[in-house]
Amino acid sequence: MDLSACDVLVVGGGGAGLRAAIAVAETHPNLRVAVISKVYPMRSHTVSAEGGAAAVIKPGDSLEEHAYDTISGGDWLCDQDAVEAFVREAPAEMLRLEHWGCPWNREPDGSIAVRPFGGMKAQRTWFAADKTGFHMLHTLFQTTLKYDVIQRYDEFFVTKLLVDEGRCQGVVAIELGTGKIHAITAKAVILCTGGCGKVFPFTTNANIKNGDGMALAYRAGAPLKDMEFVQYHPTGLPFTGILITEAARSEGGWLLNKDGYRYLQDYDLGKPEPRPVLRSMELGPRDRLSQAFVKEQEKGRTLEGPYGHYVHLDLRHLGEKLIDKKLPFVRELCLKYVGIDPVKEMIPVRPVVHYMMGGVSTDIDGATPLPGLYAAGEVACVSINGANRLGSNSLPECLVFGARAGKVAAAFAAELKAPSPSVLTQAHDEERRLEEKFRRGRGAKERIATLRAEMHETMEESAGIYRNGPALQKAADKLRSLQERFRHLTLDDHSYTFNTEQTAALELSYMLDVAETIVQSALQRTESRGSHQRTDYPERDDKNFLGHALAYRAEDGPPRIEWVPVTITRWPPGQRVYGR
Amino acid sequence: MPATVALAVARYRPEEEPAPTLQTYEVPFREDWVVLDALNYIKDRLDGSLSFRWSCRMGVCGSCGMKVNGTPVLTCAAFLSEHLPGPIRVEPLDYFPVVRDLVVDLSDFMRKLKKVKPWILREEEKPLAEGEYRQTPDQLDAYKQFSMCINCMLCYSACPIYGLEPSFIGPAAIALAQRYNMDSRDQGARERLEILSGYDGIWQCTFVGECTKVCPKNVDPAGAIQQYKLTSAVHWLKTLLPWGAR
Amino acid sequence: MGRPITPFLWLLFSVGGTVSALLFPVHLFLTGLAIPLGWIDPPRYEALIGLLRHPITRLYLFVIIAFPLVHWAHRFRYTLYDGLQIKHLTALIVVFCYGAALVGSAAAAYLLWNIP
Amino acid sequence: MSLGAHYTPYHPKWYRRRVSVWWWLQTWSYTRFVLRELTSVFVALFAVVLLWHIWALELGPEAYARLLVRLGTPLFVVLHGVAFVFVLFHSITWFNLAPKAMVVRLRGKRMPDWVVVGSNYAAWLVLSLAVAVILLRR
Repeated sequence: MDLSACDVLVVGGGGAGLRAAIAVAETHPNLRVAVISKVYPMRSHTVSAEGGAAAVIKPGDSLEEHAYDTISGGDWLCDQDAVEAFVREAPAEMLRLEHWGCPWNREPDGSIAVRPFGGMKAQRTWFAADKTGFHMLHTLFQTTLKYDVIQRYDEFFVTKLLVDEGRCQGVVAIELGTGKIHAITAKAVILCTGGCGKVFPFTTNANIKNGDGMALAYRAGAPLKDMEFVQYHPTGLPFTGILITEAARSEGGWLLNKDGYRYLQDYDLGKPEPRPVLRSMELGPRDRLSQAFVKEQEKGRTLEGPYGHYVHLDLRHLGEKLIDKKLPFVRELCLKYVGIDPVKEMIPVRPVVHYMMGGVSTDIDGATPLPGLYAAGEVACVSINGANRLGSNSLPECLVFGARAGKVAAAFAAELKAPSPSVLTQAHDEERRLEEKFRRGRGAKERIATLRAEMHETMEESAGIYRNGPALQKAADKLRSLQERFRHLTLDDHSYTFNTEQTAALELSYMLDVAETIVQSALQRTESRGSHQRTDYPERDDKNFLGHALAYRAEDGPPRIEWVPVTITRWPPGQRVYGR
Repeated sequence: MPATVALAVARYRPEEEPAPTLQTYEVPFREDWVVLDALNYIKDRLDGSLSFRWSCRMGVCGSCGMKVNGTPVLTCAAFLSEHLPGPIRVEPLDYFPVVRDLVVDLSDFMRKLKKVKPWILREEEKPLAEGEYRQTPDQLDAYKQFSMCINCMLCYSACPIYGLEPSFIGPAAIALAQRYNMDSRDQGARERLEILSGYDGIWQCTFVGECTKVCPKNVDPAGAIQQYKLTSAVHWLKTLLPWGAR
Repeated sequence: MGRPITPFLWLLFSVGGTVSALLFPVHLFLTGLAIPLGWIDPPRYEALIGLLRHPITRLYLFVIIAFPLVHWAHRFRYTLYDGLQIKHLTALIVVFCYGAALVGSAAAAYLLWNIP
Repeated sequence: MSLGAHYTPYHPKWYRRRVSVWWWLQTWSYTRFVLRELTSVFVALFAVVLLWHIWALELGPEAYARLLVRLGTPLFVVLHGVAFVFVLFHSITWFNLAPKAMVVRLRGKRMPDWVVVGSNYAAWLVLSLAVAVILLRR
């Protein structure tokens, strides 16, 4: 086993992780900061974000409005102090990225251009064509290269958090290239590992999004918050699940059912106008649009293809010039993957799992209840997204809370002495566990692909856009049995060098843990709110459920759920109104 | 359309064998499958020990570059139907050391990327309070193309010069340096000149042009390098003048 | 091999490449193919020598001989490096290529200077 | 790591393939590249031929007549034919690649590639005509 040490260890090299690392390097240049990631940072899933990043910058807009849009969009489950901090700090963070070189789209006079986005009452979404996440990630990554103090562990897979004396003191990780086990001690650990879309079969998420950080924290005793809130993006390509950005609608795209009818007008989302109207119709929030699709499907008004039901996203009236200027990636993706030119044809789309509102519970500074452990980005639940995130809020969330977590973790690390020696014993135990599980464990019979497929089926059937008690209970039982069967996993690959079957197995075990928290939280929230719709409890119930579900790992059996109230500062719960 | 298609996949198990071999797998043929889907089918159903990198499956993360029938491509964007009848040969990218099966080592590129200083260099930072640097759409357009690089390494794998002269900084890194040189917010062109115009820089390039041809994002690194040669030559001429740049 | 003059050599290479691309096909076609094959009559000696005595013609000829020779030297040098993988013979190759170009250019200058 | 070395756990044993001396025959695009580079040989040869022309002209009318006879022999016709093909290849590749090497901007907008390529070909045509007219003037 290899031993190394740093002061602040950032797990994950996406938007939040890199921003956190820079925050540490800038505020505490004397600290040793390291970024450990199972992929090279520029492969992180931030790269796939398309539409944009919201921050108030234009005259006529206000922080209050951004906060209100976010809170009402989140169906009043957002912690309002966190939202206020978020909207306040987002503009400076976005500007900082501009100063670092992010190629934001511009107005003719050279100032930042913004576009409308779903659920937002004002135009405040900054964008770099329709590859915003890609440009943000590469800008951040290339900027980190100038800080010599930021050390990187590329292609290191974290298997465990080291916790001793009640605080997090580092990680155990596998160096993928060699299979060597490393114990990396740290005075503070920041989880920035992204979400867990791969728990579901049909998702926009990349293969790497397996809820690693969520499971690591959960196993270390930190709770996962609001895991029942899974965002379906209304427009994904059938089969591949490739995301067609919301910007396609914000630029004026229409959603049409099989009769060519803009069906959203039937779902209390406003009247169809030829030009896009803010907070109306196609610019409604994602949860409502995805739910409308299911209702439309029940009415038999969707189209049917080899990969299930779909509707049409019509961009033809936007014209080639606008599409090439503002949505070039949409055109590229459609041409490449479905052989359709959106300039001339309608795009087949259907709702697809996109984002986790829930995650590792943190306070407004990214600190988890476990001392020394921080989290930021999709892995975390601060929570600013409540029961439904608004499009273009997640990228600035990575920046704002990445920076906050970085600064606070650095300050925390600066005051601490070296880690306790007993963590090494833990690290050795972990090494032994991995060795036993993956090198010797022959003779078992369960395959990764089988278990994963069954988990996918279970999640899609029970924890989709609409849920009900019996299906969720059945899913909870099924996940229990999958956990049991995971013990009998067999691998074809017992080698050390770049063993991707081993990482797939570890990822599956993470996903099973996370899936259980999703199902258990969904089971216990007997109301409907935002993206969590219970057919057996169709109404929002502020009396009993204006609170966050915290899922704790139980020694044996399903996760234990506890409740904490939502923080309300200025916006008492109200009705979500769109298009009126 | 055939019911199945054969994939001849390069295997290299460093713990067992001295050199790579080809292993053939029969996978179902599906019209909308890309080569990566077939590899995943193999990994899930036929042979869990096959190793390769992949992530986004939408051509933007840059993980899944491999050689398919001899040409470097993103396997998530290479349809099986484009490579019929098979067997489809899938190999790791050329000119990089092979770690295992289809996985190559990228540390050389990561070092080179840092060398060209791909970040905004300025004599003086503008305070955040003063807002954004103004940049007109035309100024954005001047470097936008070079900013589209996803670091997929296809260009290195297509560049015989990189194969022959591994110290060559190479297409992607030079294009990224040029991305910052051309950015109206940047003032670091002089600082980057040293490395770009140095022994391992642009002058190694003989304009084979293959890097641009295989680039999945139309970055045109070959163009970036040629344009930079002109910049560097003009700079050289200026240094001859007594009042010129030094 | 000192790198500093590479940009200069590349400039000469580029000028030579452009000059030869623009002008060699027509010269070669006329004097090497069309005239020898009798498609057109050869120009008379007096006309040519008259043309040759003009200083602009002499300058023109020098340009279309010297620059293309350097163009060759520069390009061929890299072809030898890469095609035959003989970079270890750098010094020899450099002397041979640029040396030959230099000799050719000097010969051109001498002949053009001494036109009767 | 050398080929066939024994594997030691936790240590990488990378496989590096040597670039073959015949790499430029492996794909047509590499071969075409090498052919493009070899056009320079014919460019140089023709520069030498031009020198020969000048020399013959300086020596006098007889030498010029001998030169014309020599150029008419099958060997020289064939040589010139081959050289012509290569020189044409050089011109075409040179013009077509020009817009990559040189970005022409007009009022901040990048000129499309075909404009740059087109003006190259136009210049080629004009210059060729001019040369032909001057050279063949009676």
